[in-house]
Amino acid sequence: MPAGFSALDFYYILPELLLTGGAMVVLLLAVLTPRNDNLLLGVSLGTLVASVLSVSLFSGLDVTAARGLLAVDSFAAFFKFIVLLSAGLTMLMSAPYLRVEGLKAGEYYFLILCATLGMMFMASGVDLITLFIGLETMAVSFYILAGFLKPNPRSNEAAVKYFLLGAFSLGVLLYGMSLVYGATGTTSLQGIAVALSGQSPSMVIVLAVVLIGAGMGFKIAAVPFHMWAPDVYEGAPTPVTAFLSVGSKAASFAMLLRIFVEALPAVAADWSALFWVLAVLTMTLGNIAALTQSNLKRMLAYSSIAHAGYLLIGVVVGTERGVASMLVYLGVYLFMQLGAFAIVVAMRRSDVVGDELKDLGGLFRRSPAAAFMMLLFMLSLGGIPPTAGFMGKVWLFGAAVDAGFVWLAVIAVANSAVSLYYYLRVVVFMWMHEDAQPGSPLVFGPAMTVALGIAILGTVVFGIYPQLLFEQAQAAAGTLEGFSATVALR
Amino acid sequence: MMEITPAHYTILSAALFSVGLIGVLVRRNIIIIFMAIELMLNAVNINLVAYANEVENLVGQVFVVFVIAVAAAEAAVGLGIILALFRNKETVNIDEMNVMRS
Amino acid sequence: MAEALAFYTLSVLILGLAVAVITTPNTVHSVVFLVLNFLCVAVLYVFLQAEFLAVIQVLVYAGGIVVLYLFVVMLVNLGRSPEEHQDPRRLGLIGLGLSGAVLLELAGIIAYSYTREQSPPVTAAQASPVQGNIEELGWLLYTDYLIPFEVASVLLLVAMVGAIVLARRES
Amino acid sequence: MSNTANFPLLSLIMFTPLVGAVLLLFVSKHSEDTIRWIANGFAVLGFLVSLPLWFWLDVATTDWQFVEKMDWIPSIGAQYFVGVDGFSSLLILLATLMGVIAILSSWTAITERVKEYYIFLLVLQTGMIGAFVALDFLLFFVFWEVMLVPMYFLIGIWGSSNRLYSAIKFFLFTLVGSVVMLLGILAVYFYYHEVTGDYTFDITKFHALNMPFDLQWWVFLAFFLGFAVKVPMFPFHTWLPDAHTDAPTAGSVILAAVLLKMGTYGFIRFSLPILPEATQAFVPWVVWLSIIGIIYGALVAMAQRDWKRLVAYSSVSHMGMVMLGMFALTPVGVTGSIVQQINHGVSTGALFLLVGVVYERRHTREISEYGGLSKVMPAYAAVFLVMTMSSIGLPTLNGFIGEILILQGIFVVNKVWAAFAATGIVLGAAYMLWLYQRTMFGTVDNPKNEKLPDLNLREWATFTPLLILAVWIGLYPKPFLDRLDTSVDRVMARVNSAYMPLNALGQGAVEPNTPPKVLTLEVDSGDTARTPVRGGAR
Amino acid sequence: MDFIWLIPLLPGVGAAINGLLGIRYFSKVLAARIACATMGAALLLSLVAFLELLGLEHREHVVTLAHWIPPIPLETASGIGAFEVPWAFRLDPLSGMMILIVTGIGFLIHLYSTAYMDHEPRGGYVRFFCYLNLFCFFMLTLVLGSTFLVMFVGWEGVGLCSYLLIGFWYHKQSASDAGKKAFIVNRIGDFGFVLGVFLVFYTFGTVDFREVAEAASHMPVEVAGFGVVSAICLLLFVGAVGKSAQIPLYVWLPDAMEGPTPVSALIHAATMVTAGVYMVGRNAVLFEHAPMVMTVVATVGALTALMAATIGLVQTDIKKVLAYSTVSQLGYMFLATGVGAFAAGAFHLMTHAFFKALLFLGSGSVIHAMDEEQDMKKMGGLKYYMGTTFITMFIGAIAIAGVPPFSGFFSKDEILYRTFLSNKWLWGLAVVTAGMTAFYMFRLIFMTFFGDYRGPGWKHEEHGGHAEEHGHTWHGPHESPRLMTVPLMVLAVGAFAAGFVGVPAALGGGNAIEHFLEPSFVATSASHAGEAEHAVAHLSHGAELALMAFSVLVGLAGISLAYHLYVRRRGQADRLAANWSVAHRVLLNKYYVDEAYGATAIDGTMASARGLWTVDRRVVDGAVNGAGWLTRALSWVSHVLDKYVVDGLVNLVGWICQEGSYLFRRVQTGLIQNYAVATLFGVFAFITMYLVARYVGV
Repeated sequence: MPAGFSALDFYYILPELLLTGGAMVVLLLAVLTPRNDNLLLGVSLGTLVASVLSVSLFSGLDVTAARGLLAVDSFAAFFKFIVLLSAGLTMLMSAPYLRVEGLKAGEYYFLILCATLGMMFMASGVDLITLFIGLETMAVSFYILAGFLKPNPRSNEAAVKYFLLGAFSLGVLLYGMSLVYGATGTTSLQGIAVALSGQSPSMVIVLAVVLIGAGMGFKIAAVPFHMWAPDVYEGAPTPVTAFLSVGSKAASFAMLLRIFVEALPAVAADWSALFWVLAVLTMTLGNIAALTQSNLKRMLAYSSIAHAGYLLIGVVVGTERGVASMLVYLGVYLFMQLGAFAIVVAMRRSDVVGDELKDLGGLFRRSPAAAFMMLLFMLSLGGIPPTAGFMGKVWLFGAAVDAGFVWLAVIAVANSAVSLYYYLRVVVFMWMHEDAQPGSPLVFGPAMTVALGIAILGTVVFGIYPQLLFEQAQAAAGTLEGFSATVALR
Repeated sequence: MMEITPAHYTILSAALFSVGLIGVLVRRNIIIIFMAIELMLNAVNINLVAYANEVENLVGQVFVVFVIAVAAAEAAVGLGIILALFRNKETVNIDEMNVMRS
Repeated sequence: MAEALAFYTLSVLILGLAVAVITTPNTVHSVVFLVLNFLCVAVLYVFLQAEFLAVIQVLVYAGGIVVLYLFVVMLVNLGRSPEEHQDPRRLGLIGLGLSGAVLLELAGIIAYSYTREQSPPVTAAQASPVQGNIEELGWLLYTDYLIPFEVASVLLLVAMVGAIVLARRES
Repeated sequence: MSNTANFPLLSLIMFTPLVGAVLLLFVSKHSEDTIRWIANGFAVLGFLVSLPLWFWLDVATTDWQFVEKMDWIPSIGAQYFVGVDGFSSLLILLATLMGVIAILSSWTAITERVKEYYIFLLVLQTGMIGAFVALDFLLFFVFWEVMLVPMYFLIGIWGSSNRLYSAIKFFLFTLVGSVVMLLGILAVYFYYHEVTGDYTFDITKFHALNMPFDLQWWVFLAFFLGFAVKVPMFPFHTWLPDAHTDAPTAGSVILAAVLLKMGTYGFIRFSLPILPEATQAFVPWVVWLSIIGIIYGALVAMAQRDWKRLVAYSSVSHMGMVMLGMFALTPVGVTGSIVQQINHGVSTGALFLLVGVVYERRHTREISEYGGLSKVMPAYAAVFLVMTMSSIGLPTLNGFIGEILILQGIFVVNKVWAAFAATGIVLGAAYMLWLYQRTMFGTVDNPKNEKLPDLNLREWATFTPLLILAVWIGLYPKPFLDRLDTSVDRVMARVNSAYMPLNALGQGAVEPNTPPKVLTLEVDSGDTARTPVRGGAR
Repeated sequence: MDFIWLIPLLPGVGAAINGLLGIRYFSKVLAARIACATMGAALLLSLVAFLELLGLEHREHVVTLAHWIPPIPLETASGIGAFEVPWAFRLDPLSGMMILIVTGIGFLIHLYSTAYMDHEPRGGYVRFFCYLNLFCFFMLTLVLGSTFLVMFVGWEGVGLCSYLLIGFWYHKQSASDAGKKAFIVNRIGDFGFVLGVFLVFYTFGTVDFREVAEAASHMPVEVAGFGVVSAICLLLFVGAVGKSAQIPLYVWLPDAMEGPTPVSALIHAATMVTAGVYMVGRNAVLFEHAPMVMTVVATVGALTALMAATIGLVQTDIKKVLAYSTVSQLGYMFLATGVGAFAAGAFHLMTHAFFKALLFLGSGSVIHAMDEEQDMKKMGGLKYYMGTTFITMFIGAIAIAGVPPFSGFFSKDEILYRTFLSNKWLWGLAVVTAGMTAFYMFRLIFMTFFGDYRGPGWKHEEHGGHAEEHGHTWHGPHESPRLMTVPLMVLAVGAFAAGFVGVPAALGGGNAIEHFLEPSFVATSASHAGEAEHAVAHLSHGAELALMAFSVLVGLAGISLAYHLYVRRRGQADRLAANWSVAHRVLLNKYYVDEAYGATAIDGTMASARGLWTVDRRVVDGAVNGAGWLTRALSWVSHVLDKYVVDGLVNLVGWICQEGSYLFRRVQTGLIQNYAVATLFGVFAFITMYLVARYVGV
């Protein structure tokens, strides 16, 4: 162990270590017992659970570890919960999918765990290098996962698109980071904030803001950096799409918040304006483009773009309330989006792809439970009470109103109305159309049942009693703000 | 003009970055596009190294190490993807990859 | 003066080779130009007192990555040129124009910043227990940046697994 | 607060239908009659448990009654806070009654997907009641939006030809309005926090809040959009004819009788008392929109060939009248407005039921398809006549009381407005009588109409309560008017101090500069005894 | 006397019983009995009440049952008052007289109807009685109501019943059209009425007649200007115009003859249409304070009287003649009230109720006898077949023609006298009208009962053929059954004798009715209004008698002219109209004073009458229909507006969204490099945005 490093540093990264270890075990098991899917799933889930438990060990803590490269605070914990939960749900819904598609579970779960690992570093990193390496770990995993259906040209294409554009945007992001480093001489977020405080921001920093914004905008699929998203979402294996749209997005938002709120408060006015435009463009284009989609995954892709737009409101606002409401929204988004994708996964059977809107036709007759759950997810995505999506929207828009971004709130509100049009189209297909195929009713395996159960539980419970989520989000946002506040004091 | 400042390196880097950009945007061979992306990453590296030199700490260089590592990882994965794609479509022309659109 | 001369020579080489990379119709030529480009960059690193980087630039890039490229180029060698088919909707020219515009903006802002604005604050070099670039870098990597370093190793593992998964021919 | 009695009456009323809905989930969808019996049973039960609202309501007190209050989302200050006054108790009773009627009227009309149908109706019922009892703004909004979904399904699944379009139109229109309203709610919420340091959605506290005019102005606009779409006021009404026309009978009945009242309820409960100055400033605008609505709705109704659409447009006209009375900002006008809300529920609800009766028999709503029904369905014609007369405000029937109060209330404010509005009396008679003539009078030209059976016992059961109500309110509205006394006072105290001296209700107004501590004490002092305001007056 | 609320309620109960149970279950006889019994009871109660009223010193009794609308605070002209409406009924001389008329004539007509409507199937029969009872309920509420709004209950209610009864034979398009027209035109009047009521409340803070009168009596008479009282009166008068079929809202009444004849007699002659007159009389104090409106009332009355009379001259439908006659007579009543002779108006109201009900019932008897034939051209000589009907109708005609000592003479003469005192021009119009009235009434009598039988079918049948033109066998004109003739006889007695309650002083009478009614027309506490009435100038008895004689002469002239044209020289009128015979033109010229029209006067009158009839049909009615058409057109325009503009805007937004969606889909080309270009464009745009913001300074 090198000097200056203590065991404590490794203690603080216990969740990550557990995750890494678990991933290695999964990889080994994949070689040793390649066809034992259930075991692999069990080990992977166990890893996640262990990780979750170890994350909760540090609840309430607000320290930096690993020589100031990682923060162990409520903000990180919140995002770690989110990404771990989304990874878990993704795995649960993957189990039947992998069977239908005949995919190798070992590598798949390994990659998911590694992606999760990357996300966790994105959530807790407080240094550009940590954040960057976490981002890449996640991204590379996803490049592979997107192309996991090798015989499927769509999956290939999705992988190519995601990969090329991801690499391209990585270049842009890194260029921005290099400019920041050049201007401040450090990669530590705290250091950057200190270096920038008390001077008028130079144009180089603004340039860096734009470039980093573009790079992060790519990851969260903000318009106009979103164009990969629909194609990739459509082509990638459905559970991967789900994970991409939730886990990757959440982690990217964590990183985005870390960079902009913690490192660049000096140019807050500039990036706030940038994200204002991005938010408006993203939600509007996302929603409008979703209106006429006939492919369910593609529609959900646009919907997820639109949701990124809503989430950006929290960034624009930039206040503690804004961040908190954004976290709340991410929390509920996790359940509803994954739930919706879980239904799409469940539609996939050996003979049916099930991701076209018309495949949902008459779903109500085939499987009332699935139709009902999908209804709840759609309503939640549209922000109709008593689902969690409503509570999320209320707080997000409320934060905007509170901070005086009334027009942003109005645009968001109008957008959420537009969005209901296509969410309701899904409902129309399920409930008011005739059977697409008079197939047998949908069968949920145990894993899928658990996944859907968790998703629906989250969607409904947080819709009716969101107190828990609110508390956690507020605490998390508090630590993020507190960090930058201490910077300001120094 | 004769004194080489970090600005010179930065502008070189910007130019290299732009060449990379152009390569990404205009070529149709995926492999070449990928190489153009490597050029962009190199531009970043030049930047980082130049700044590290200027601010007299090595963080920039550490950063470059990671960038190179990432570039290597991406190259491996990217080329794997290209191979998988090629098996299916018998092409590396990027314009033929638009099964999914609108 | 010599520094300037070397810089400009290298710059011309780097940019020229880069342009060659993206303009050569032949993929193999392109790869060769890329290697040369990387080598020139490595030389530039030496000028910037980053000897370790220069070394890994040669080892990793020129030695590793580019060889990988060559393999792939060989593997996917096709009968027909990859550039044969062109989609009419592609926005190549606009991309060219935008790249140029962005370059102008980048260069303009940087030049302007360095001439008009104060130079960025220079943080004092961290007191480091070792001397020499390579040692110092090694020290940093294995102390302060140990965790990212470990993560990078995971990343490389992921890439390895991924490459195998993707490139493996299904039986 | 009186009438608490440690018994969660309001929750019981609210959740009884929901319990029914949940119960229905576990009934096999093939045993349709069981489903019908359960649904009807729970609807009746829901009505019965709401009856204490009529008998136990203390008409003299200005306090909120049957209050239940507990924390819901403490971190944002939202509470489960419900309670009623005379106004909302009447609307709840209307909702529970119309629920019974709507569910009963569907017995034979709905033969497909029976189970879901009743589940949606019952959920809708809960949503409506919840919105009427909520005294927490967020809670209100939740229920307000919850209503959309079942209604959407009712129209979209069991509706007629153009149902999908109508359903989505209904949904989106209402939604757009309500989300903008949500922004207004949030603005009030944050302003309250700014002034007092407390986060709360407590309406009773908002009722004592004095906001600066500029903010009020904007918030009013936001509320207005939300409520006006629901009312619906011209020019936000276009969803209504479509929704009504394509909805199944029970849906139309509920929509007309209760759902539209949400908008007017919102105005009286929220816009007027929370935003008094803005309300006053907007009076001319709203009044003119209402007048346009009255005349325009009537004129468009006249041009309709579709029976249901005609009734739907008549709703636009009538609700214009309701809005007009409200924005007279006089006790008589507001009272009239509330009475007219109930009247509209009774008479238009009945008219939709009536259309449903023949639609079920003939499956067409084209007026030209009918004619001479008096001959074949005399009882039907008689009921239709009474409801037509109720709708056009014939004295001794309910519509008259509302109209006369509204017009008198607005007359003392502005004679020109009253004169314009009163033209609605003439136009209303014109289109309703013409409809009556075209459908009921003349010879039975259409052979399909010759054998139509007259009202059966079940249909009588749906109409009887409405007929009784129509006559009761027409002849002896005093019990209803008495209940509205304090509710109207509460509004008047805020918007029109000419009638109620400020703070007559004992509510300390929140001044922007008052220190938070003192203020919260004062605002919270809801339990202190308050003197009845115009004790001697009635 | 606290039972007076029972008077309206009894027929109401009858209607409720028949309506709820009768239509389905009762036999004809039972239903008729219930209806007649309730009406009879109401009549008895009315008589009792009336007698008790005579014994009261103040001649007034108010019964308040309950609060209808409890007090609610509302701003008035004098501060915040309380809007409050009790269910209150008031018996005073005017309403006392009215309830007697309504219950009395109503009862007779009930009786009459039991026979007249016998052809109806059971359901319709019971329904008819239900409506009739309901009408009486509302009419009695109208007259007994102690506040404007209770009166309005009756006011609208009778409109409803009128609607239902006109459209009783709803399968006839014309009948249902007429019913609808009646209701809607009435509603136009009501529009004015309610606004008037609102203004009353705003001005006086109450809607109670007595309190309003009290308050009004303290206000100055608006001689010079058009003040608030004038506005109230004008608005109320609009209501009266609608209800009592005056210019320009009279158009519904002739059409209303589509209803069964007893209905015409009861509603459209004796009771409902007089509600306007009653209402103006009820608010005498108010109107007296608005002299300008009084002038308007008188003028409208006189013009209506004249115009309707001229139209009546040429009608051949027996009921239409009577209808125009009713309009004309109502004009008379308004003329009376307009010149301040409220008592005279009420007096005429009463006598008119008798003779017009008589005439209508008689015509009903005739129609009944002629098997639903209403065209007088197809009648004639009926006096040989139906003596009772003939005699009673003849009495009615004499009464309306103003021949002493029949009732019409006294009431009409009182009006003429008071008009003469007030306005000579109006008097002139009134006299002309009186002459015409006599003419057309006797034209009716002569055409119907005198001369040869001109009817169809039956003669043919008598000669052996057995025509089955109608559903049932018709055995030729015949006297109606006893149940119909008895009411005729009773009414004939009334038509003869009713005038004796108002014998003027000039003829040695005491004008009892005027003194009896007077308390109703003054405010109790303030006598100066009453004084104003007393201050009306008087003519000497001699002059009064001369006027009387003149009007009688005019009436007789009319009768003789009719006799001349329709009996002595039968067919002359037709030939006149056809050939424009010079001789008769000269003869007839004497009737009219206008020398300028010379030889063509009667023809001109005829022509103008016909023209007016045309005008009435085409223009006035046309205007009404035109207004209807305009409304429809407007409604269609609104409909189109709603569909394409208001809704169109909404759909436009949807369309834009959708097109936008397609546009974005087109951008989504699937080409990776285009996506990269978009990204780059984003970067470029943002950098440019900041550059512009920073260095250009936006």
